[in-house]
Amino acid sequence: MDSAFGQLTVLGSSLVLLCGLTLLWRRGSAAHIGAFAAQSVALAATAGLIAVVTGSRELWVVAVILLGLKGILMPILLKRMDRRFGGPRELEPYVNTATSLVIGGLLVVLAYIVTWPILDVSRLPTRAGMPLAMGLIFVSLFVIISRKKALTQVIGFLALENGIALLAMLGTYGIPFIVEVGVFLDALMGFLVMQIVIYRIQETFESIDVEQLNRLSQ
Amino acid sequence: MIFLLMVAGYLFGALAALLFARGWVARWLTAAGAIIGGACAVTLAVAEVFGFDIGSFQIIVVLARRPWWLQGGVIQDPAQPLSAVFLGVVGAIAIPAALYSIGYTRAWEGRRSLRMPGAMLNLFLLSMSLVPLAENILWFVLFWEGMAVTSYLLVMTEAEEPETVHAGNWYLGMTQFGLGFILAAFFLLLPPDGSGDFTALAKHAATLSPGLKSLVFVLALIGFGSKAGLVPLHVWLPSAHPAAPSHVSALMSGVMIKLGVYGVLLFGLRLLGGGPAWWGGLVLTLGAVSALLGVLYALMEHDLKRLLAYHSIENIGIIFIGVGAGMMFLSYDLPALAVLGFVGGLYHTINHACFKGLLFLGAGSVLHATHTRNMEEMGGLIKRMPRTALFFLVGAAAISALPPLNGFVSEWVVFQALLGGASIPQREVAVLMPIAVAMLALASGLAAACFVKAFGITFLGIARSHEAEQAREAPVSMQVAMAALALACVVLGAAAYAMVPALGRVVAGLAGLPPASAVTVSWSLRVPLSAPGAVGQISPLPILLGLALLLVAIPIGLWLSRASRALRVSDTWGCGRIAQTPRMQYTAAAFAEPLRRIFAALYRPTEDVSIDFHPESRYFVQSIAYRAHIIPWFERYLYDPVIDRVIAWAARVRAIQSGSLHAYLTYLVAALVIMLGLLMLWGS
Amino acid sequence: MPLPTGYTVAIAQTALALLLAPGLVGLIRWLKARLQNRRGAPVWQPYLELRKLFAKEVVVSSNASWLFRVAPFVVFASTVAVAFLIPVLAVPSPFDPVGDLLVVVYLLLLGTFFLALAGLDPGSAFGGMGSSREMTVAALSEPTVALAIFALALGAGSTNLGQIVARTMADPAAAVSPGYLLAFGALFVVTLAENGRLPVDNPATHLELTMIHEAMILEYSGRYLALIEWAAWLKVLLFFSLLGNLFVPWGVATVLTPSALGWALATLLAKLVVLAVVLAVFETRVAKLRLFRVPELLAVSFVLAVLAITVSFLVR
Amino acid sequence: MGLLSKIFRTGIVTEAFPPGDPQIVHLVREVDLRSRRLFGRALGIREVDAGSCNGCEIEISGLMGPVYDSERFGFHFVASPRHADLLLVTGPVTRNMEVPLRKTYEATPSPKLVVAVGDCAHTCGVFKGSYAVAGSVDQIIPVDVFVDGCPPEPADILRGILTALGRAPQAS
Repeated sequence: MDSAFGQLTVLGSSLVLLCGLTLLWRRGSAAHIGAFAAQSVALAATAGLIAVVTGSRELWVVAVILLGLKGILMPILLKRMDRRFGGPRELEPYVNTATSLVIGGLLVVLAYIVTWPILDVSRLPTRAGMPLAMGLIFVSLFVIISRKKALTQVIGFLALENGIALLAMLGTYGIPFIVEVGVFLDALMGFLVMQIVIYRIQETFESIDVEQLNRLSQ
Repeated sequence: MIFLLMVAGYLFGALAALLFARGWVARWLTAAGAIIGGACAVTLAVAEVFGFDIGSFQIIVVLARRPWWLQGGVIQDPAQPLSAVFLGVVGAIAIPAALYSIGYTRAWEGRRSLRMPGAMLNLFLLSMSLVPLAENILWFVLFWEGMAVTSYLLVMTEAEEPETVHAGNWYLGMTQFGLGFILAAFFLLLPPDGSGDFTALAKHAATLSPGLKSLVFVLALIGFGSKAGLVPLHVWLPSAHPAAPSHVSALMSGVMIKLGVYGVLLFGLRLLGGGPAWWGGLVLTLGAVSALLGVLYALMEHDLKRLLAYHSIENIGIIFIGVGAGMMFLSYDLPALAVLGFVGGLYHTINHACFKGLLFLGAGSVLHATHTRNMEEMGGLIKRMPRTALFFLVGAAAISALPPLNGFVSEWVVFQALLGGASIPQREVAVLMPIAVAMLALASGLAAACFVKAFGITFLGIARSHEAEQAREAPVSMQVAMAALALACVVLGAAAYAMVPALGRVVAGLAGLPPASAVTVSWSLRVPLSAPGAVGQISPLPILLGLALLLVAIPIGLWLSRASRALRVSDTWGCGRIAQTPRMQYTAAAFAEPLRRIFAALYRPTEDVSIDFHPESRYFVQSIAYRAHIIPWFERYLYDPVIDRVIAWAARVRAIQSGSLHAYLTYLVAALVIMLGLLMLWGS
Repeated sequence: MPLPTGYTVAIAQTALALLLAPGLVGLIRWLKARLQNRRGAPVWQPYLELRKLFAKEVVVSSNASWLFRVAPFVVFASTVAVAFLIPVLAVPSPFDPVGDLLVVVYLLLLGTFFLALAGLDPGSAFGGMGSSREMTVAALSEPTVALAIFALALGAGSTNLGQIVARTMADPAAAVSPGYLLAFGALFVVTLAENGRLPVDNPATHLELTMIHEAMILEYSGRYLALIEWAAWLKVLLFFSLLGNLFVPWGVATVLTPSALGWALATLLAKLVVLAVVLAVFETRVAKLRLFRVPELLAVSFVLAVLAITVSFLVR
Repeated sequence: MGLLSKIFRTGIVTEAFPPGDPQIVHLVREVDLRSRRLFGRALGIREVDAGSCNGCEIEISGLMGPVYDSERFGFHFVASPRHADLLLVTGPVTRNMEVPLRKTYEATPSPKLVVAVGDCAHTCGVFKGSYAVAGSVDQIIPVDVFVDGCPPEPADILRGILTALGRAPQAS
């Protein structure tokens, strides 16, 4: 039972991570938003799975909130934002796609090296997914660093938040509900702030290429 | 007896070259000496490694009575099986290379004397044969330096070319740089009683602190790595190997750089007796990086011999991957896997000697026939030099690790060793293994691409120059030499079931590796793996026979069936254009273009297109010149700054060179006073 | 009735693979035609094409050498040799000790190597273009293949095909383990790249400048072309059998009884049909990538393989 | 998913082979039985534009589409004359295309068929007598079937190919 449960959580975590890696692969905003939505759904499913096995009611609520807020609502908001300001494609990123993907793979290996000491002490059946969650955090950070378009960076930020949530779920069988809600609100606030910032960037530079911000220093 | 005969053979060859200097007598006698020497070396090595009853008994008896001038623990009979392997490699390539030189040097008649090259060739072979036999620091360094000097003189054979002089300077510089590190490593190991005997050194090494041992190992790795051509110490290799005459290139690439591997094994296993895991990790990493960078730079090379030289870097990398993996397994106390890693490395050493020797000889034949090394001026040689082409094809398939040839089998053993990496208890170290697997796989895939280019552009298609059109098949002696090596590539692959256990015995006993052979034999090659009961198994001989059977059966089946037998010769299809010219073919540069773009971040290519328009209208182009250049990283970012610094410093030092005799005498006196002062300080 | 011996089964499965291969490609083509709202050629169309090509005359370029005429046989022989080695119907095959997964991969590379050389032989610009691209794609997919093999071998402790199949059969949970699924994904992408399928190469293209595989064989005709095409189709079938039998080994016969072999044949056909449908739907949905975007796709498969290994290390 | 549901909503659009005017297709000579049987269901077609106005090409490209779907007869267009069994030639043969057309014919392994499509291929059409035209297709290479029309309909071209193979449905 435990081993099958472990396998399934790893499977869920892998899916969540793969969606994160899709951000590095694809270029279009639509594909990024789709990947984020799929990632959130996979995350919600993983949360639901843990909820079923542990019987935690709080996690159920978290799963539902995740599905509703990040799986459905945020993608809609993002799409609207994309329609309003989106350029056609991701601008040529700082690191080209193939290299980005290889770096992404290496970041996952790094995550695995970093989390190994934790795995040694942990006895949870879900522990095997933790390096993947850590990997997602690294990959999301890399997305934020290496991509130029503000919208992609927002999605990277949201994916980072997903990674933290996944890590928390796998590591402790669910974060305290109140913290989770706080993080959600935080993310939502961040999202709204970013939206306003993007709007401002768009107003000022008529583009949402954040590289344009370099001009502020001149 | 045989040992003495080997030495005598080489010396005879050298003497013959000095005495006769030119004419067919000189060529034949020089080669005969080297062939006798090589044959003796192979006999010694085979008897030792395979433990042939009759032969080995005799040899040991004979060598037990050492000649008087060798007494005193200076040179040992090859009782060290590891030495025997390298001695055998030297001999095995010496024979075809010497045979080849008979035909190859005929073109020198009337232009160049054989005196220096012939004598140096034999002395080069002699010193290379003696390096693995040396059992004492003094003799080792002496032979090592003899090898370096003779090979330098051989590289400088065509010293009239400025390119050759440049290559020779680099080579000499890097060799002496490496020798410095080797000497430092030896002296740190020197026991207090000053005995330079290797056994004494090993005994003393056991008493050293781990930090000092590591220092010795790193120094030795730098020293021998520079000889082996490990990245980033490889810069001399791509220029020095092509500059030498082709049979010498074959020896340098096939044999000499392998002695760097011997040096690392000598230090890592025999003298220091294994060490912490990071030694192996360092060797593995350097090997993987060399393998990948070597092949990537080879892809961009259109000079046939330089391309082969870069492939030597790649293959040295593969050898070091095997050796590094073996050292890591040794430190984690996984002896069976360690044996596998070392065996893979040694097996690839032998195999690479065969196919790289073959390829350099093939490139030499092409050079002999077309007088150019530039692939863009070749093409269509398969029709004018069919036998050379066939032998080169065998070598190309072997180096591309295509089954059932030898290159595949040894890479397979290395792969199996790396797959065992999962049993390393420390996971963050174990991760190195899959990364090495990926790099090795990429390197071997790119090598296949590179040799499609090397063979395809050189031998296939239509001749791209007048010289290529007029090319003639190489002389018989050169063909026989290549045929022997091509046959060796096939046999070494098919005989894997005998080679691997024999090499397993060679490494047994070194640094506490298990004496029993861990590799079981049947007609197929079977190696134990990490998981209990699991084995990796392939049978190169049945693969070879099966492929041969299919290759015979399919045409016969086709002939017997109702399939049409009609065949008509027509023009190449070119969308109906009027005539085809050689310039319409794909070039070597074009072939490598996709990979150049994909790895643009590494190559930093600079392109330069200049278009010559018709004076009347820009719509008509008269000519387009396209120049692409890649920036060799290490030369630019590692060596150039250092060299610049040295030159600047030298310029400053020049100030003291006043030319005045008084000034020099003053320096002498000052130096003397300082030395005396130091001595007094030391004494108190 | 005496039971069939291992050797007869091995030879029979090779013959079966050779016979089924054109049908499989015909099925994929038919499915794709239907997905394009066309009626399409019947499933047995490739057999008719083979018959026609074998009956036709061969036209050889005057610039071509013996290599051009040997290459089709090498390509065909190496692919047939692979058919002997991989588990199509039954394990353990008596040829199992002859070659493992690495031998399979490198034997296929042997065919590619000779085909690429044959592309350069007639001195046509198209052939060189095809060779260059084919070798680029082949080289870049090598690391993924090696890592996927590594991931499979980690589970079984060996690269031998028989042991991999036996291990997955003994431990069915392994088949749904993320390591296996990710390795499957990686190998699927490699299957597309190695067989010249969309989005790497379009098997139905007519434009020389977009070709990879097709450009290399532009000079071939008659029986030589038939051998190359047949080998290419066989390669598709072999990759499908590997995907089907290594990752979902159920149905593969472990005893050589007629009923077990019959069941093995039925499951093999079912697996092939499922994979053909997946491939046809996938090829209908995607567009061909630009050549210089292909490395990105291969990088994706590489990352999948890296993840497969990472996960396998942990689950172990 | 949108794509797949559209595919299923549309369904097969290939039309039945329409009856047509037999006068448009002229059979020059009968194909021998063996080739006819051989090519009956597997035919590689190489299209050669020998100087046409591209009107015929537009119609030919209709053959590959879902409505006419020549693949259901086992025909497919190939990228090289080496793979071809039948040359589909259009246009009056211009001086510049004379040699390429001959070379294409030479490059095609026998047995092989030639179908000339369009009025221009038959009679040079409005380009007759132009200094740039070398002649009609049959003056350059042997032709098996002419398909008339300016341009002929895809169904007529299909009928021409089928006639060359001796597979044309008998017009009632």
